[in-house]
Amino acid sequence: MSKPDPTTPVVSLEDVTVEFSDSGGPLGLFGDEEVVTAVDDVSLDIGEREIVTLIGESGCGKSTLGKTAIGAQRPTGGSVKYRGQDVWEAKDGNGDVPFEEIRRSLQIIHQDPGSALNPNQRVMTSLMLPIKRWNPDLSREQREERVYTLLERVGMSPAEDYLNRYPHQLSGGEKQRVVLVRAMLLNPDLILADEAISALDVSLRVEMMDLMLELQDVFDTSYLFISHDLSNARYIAEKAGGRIAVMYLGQIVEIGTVDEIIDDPTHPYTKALKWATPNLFGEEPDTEFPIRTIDVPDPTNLPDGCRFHTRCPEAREVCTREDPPPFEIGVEEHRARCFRADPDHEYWDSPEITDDDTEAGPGAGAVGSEAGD
Amino acid sequence: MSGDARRSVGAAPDAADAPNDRRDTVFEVRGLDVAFEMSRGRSRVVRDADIDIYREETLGIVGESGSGKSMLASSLLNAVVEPGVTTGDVTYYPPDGGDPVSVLDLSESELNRFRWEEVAMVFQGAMSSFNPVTKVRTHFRETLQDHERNIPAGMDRARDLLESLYLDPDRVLDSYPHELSGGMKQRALIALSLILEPEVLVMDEPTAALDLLMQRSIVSLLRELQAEYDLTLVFITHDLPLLTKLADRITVMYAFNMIETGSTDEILYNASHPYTRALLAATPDLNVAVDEMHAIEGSKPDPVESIRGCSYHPRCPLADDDCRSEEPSMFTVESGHEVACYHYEQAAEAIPLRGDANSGRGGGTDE
Amino acid sequence: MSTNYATKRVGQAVFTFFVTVSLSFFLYQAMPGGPVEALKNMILSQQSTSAGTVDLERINRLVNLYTNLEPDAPLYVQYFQYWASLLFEQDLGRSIYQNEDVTALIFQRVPWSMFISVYALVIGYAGSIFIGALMAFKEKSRFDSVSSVLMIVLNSIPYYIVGVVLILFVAIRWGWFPYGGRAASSLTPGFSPEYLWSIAYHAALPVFSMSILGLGGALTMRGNSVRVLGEDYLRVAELRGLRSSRIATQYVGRNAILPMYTQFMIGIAGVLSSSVIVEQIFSYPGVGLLLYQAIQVRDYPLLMGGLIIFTTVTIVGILVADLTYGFIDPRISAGGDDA
Amino acid sequence: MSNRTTDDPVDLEELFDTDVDHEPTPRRVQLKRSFDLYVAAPARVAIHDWRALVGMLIVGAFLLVGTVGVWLVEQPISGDAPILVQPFQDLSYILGTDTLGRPIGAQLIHATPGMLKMIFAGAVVSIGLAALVGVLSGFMRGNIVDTVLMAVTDVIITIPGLPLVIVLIAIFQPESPYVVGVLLGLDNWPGLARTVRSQVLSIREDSYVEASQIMGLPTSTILRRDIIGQLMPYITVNSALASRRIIFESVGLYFLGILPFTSFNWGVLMNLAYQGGALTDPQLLHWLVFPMLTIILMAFGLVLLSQGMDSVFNVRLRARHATTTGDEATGEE
Repeated sequence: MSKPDPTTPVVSLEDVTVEFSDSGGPLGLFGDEEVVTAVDDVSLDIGEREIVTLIGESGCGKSTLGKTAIGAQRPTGGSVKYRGQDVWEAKDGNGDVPFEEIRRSLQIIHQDPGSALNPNQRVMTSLMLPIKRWNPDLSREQREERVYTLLERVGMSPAEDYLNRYPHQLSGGEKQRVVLVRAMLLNPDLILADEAISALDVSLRVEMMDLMLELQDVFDTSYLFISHDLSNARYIAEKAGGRIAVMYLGQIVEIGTVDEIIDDPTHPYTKALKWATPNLFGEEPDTEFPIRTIDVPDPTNLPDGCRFHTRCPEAREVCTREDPPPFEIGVEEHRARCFRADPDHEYWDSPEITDDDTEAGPGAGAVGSEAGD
Repeated sequence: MSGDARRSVGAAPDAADAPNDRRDTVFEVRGLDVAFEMSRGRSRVVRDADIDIYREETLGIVGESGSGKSMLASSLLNAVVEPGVTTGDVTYYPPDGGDPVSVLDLSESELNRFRWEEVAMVFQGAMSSFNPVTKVRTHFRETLQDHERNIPAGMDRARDLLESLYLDPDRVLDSYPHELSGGMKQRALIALSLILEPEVLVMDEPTAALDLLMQRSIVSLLRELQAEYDLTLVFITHDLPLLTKLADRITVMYAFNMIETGSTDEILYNASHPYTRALLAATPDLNVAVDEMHAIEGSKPDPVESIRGCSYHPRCPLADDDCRSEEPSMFTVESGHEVACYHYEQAAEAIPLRGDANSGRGGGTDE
Repeated sequence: MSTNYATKRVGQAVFTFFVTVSLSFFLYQAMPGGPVEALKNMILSQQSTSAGTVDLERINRLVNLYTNLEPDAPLYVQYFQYWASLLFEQDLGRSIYQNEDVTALIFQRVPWSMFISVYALVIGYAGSIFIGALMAFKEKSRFDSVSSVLMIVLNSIPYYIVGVVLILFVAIRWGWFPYGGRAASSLTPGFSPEYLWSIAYHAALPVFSMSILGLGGALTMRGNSVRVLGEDYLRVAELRGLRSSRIATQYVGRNAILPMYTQFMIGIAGVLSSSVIVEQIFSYPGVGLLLYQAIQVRDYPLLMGGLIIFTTVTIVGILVADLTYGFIDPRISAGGDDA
Repeated sequence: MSNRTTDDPVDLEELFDTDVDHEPTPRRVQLKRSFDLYVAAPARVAIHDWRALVGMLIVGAFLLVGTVGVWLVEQPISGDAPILVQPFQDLSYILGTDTLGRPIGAQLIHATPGMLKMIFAGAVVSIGLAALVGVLSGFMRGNIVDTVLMAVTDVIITIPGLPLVIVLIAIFQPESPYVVGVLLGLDNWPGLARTVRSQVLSIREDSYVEASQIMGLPTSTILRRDIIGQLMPYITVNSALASRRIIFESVGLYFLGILPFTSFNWGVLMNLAYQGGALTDPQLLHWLVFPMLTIILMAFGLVLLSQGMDSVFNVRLRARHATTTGDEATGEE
């Protein structure tokens, strides 16, 4: 899915695969080793000052993909490059760019602000440690100054009051702002925001996203913004002119600009997500389920062919056999892993499947009949 | 039972002689207060709440975390956790004109019968609502047993319920809770909550931990169940968009007060409290242009320090001296739409919303 | 519970046994001057009747008889033979002083030690579960705080001091219970009610003093129960209008006791250990007393045999407890990583 | 403040220079704050918790006796005093004397340093090993190091401690209190190590540890600040409990005469009294009773201390008792 980009991307993932194996211990005589493929053959470029939002259901591998992108998770296949330098080669000591620099450049904001700060440390300590690590030449006063400046910048004023508190003395929104500041203090090139706003009240989410965008202007950071909520993803992506990538069971099934994904989704899964996103305004009379089964397949035993065929209302016989590659749609960067994106594909001649054909888990009853049209 | 002369309680007109336009009430809540004694002082987490819940409707209660909405829900079952103290009147009207029940005056054994038989509750920690060491089947059986119901008939009902929630009854019943996914557990819990055929189902953030598709599916299934079993639903959440897909009426809570109540359409298109309007504006929505969404100014009030006057005034653009000195009572915007704000008539002007322009996404919004 | 889990546990037990036996072998080697030198003097003094001739052949033969070690052979052969006699002949060597097979000596005594240990543990744990649960139900009450202090005090008294105090008052001053021996010597051993009663009567004081070891669990039980009382499923159970007896047993009880099961397993080792001291104080003829006597006369073969048997008993106990745990807690097969 | 439209990167240094409105915290304030956080607040918490207070007083008293007391009270020699003086009869021998005319009180005092050394060595060994093994294997979860360490731990957990220690004692005949302490400490660590490991595993689940790693903080800092820092309450609480265990076991072994007699020792005192027939002869009873009470008192102090430590390490309590951590406006949801 790589695209011609005027500049080298900050981070580029090529055919990245991440597998987790759960061995039965040293005496696992029965060898029932379970391999979970969290990320399967994903390619993605994140450009300078770009925002890519990654959406999908929990367990679809979006968090693993994110951590792989910032070099916190070693892929079992494929490569992760930071400005052209393979991250893991650098880590192993054979890179042109020192791993140190890569480490500093790729940062993270976690989902749960409650556990993102060391509970036994004052906010001050948590913020000072990373600057001390990366700017050892700064005096204590200079370091403090940076912390104060940035904290006031995110609206935590007077900074003095907040810095001397312990995390449990801050509200969720305040904690998350401290975490944002902590990441920004390293002046990173890419921040992985892993469900960074999901734990906040709905009314605080817009505020937090605005703050992230504001700091992006100052620090020229790119974001990989992970969310399970399409409307949040759309808000931040649209404000920054970014892209949305939709993940399902380890694969990016559709990627494109906000307009392409929100207004003109191609993949049935994206359509289902859009259906599932409730809106305040604008009526959606459609009460039919755009999926055939509610429950996600067992990730240790993924379906053959297209991953989504067990739930897809459009699935045909060919989908149970073949895994669709990413098809280009139009001239933009819009891609979808669905045969329906190819008007000449044999899909269109393939027989439709009935529900008896699919071996689905519990709750496999047909929900709604044909929701596609 | 002590609910003999409960009908004429509080400010409500005598329900027995209610005029025709008045709907059949299940719950009548008057002057409800929930308070906790804390080391830093007394904390009132529900303040003087009045509300009627009508039979077979879906009432949505929306508010931020810590706004008191869960406490309000728990008090419907007199189930506020210790050391919380619930005062006021909660009256339950059984179907077919049975004697009204004053829920807060029930004895322990009466309460044990009332709960789950009349009113069931599915609450926030649904993921851990099952005893981890017993099978799901046991949960159904013991509930039937302790309420002296016919077990085979009850288990048949359990199967029906599970099936209508798109679960494989045999597999789910024979599973231990940890063997089910979050969405399956949540649905199994909903089935469990309906096993004794309650009149009212109170749901406190039942979908918060679930994925979008599962959330939406459950909401759709709930609507079906409600129609099939003539349920009254009380649905509590901070997720306003989701609520609008389910609720007939919505009550908005802010800082332990009920500040606005009205039909879903009224709340969406004629919101009259500045907070409700700000909340609507702060909620990301696929059909609204991004530059029309704004964060709410200011921050949540401290739970212990009580604010003089209207609790929203420190954040409110319309606040004046009245708001600062005295708490507003409920004003009627329209029949069935009430709001606790002195300036409800100016709110729409001061905080514009493009809610009524439901013509899809606004154009030209990119950057 | 998966077969995998069971296999793993059994494998672990076998491995532990292997390590213990190897350990005892190497402890022999670690004795000052090695087993030969160390035992020589002892054997010489024992066999003083035939003294005068320091016949190395004979000494070596005796060392081999007592310890299963062949002093002249290379170390690996010794090791191998040590194992061989243990596995194929159940031979743990021979007691120097009592001049009997260690295996026979120990196996006469093991049931008695097991008897008092297991009883003590069960009583201690039953008591602490009961008290702990009660404290949790009455959390922050007067009963709770008084019992907490009482538990701290009890935790500060070593079991052998409890034993001494019991002997002093209950046995000597008041004469309510006998002490010394495992049954009245006037009775003939057998399954007669009198004899069984006498056994229980004699075991009472040792069991009671050892059960103090299990009482430490009361505070743990209290903590567990308090935690369970705060769990969502408990709240839902109350909302479901379940009977309080069911909630107390099936919900609070079961979930609070489960984590104590692991403690119980490790408790087996602790209580068995303590039998060395308790049996001596009460002159209760179990393995502990045997070991005590062995140590007084430096009867190394008996000591090593005791160590091996003690460990084996513990291994089996823990293994059984471990495997049954899977039946009690359905979650165990899902991954009992941090027990 | 915001200049949203600029396309060229804002110079960071400039940002940090332009917005200066903060004066560096003076050294004095910093010192005061450190003192408040690390000394004053814990002390205040301890004073408010009777268990911590009493525990510290008792343990402190023993430390004092073991160091200063030995200087003040002369080492007892046989024939110093009349034989078998009963307690509370004579002010010079307030706890009475034994059959050789040695004052019991002085013997107890002179036994204290040995006990303290033993406790110290034992606690250091058992807690040290437990922390080392637990942290290492938890931190290296899934690694071969973890597998090996846990296998070793599982093996040692199963070997009954006392019989093993007895065999070791029989072979090595240790006399130094340090060696005795180490031997006794050896059978105590595996259980602790397992718990430490599972605690480390749960701490590692917290995202701040991952954040520290991603921020490139050195492993030593992460171990010290994020992991050991969280384990401290657990380690301290268990040090006290391990100490209690060392006392119980060592005194028990001296009492039975399994450990070789050394000079003065509580267990030896009990042994002599017991062998002398203290159980049947009321004249000797005090000889047995006072060492027993001493042991119980010390253990009581340690148990109290361990329970009180729990609240001293509770960050919420500490923050509440600190004066410099800002106001009480908590963000607890």
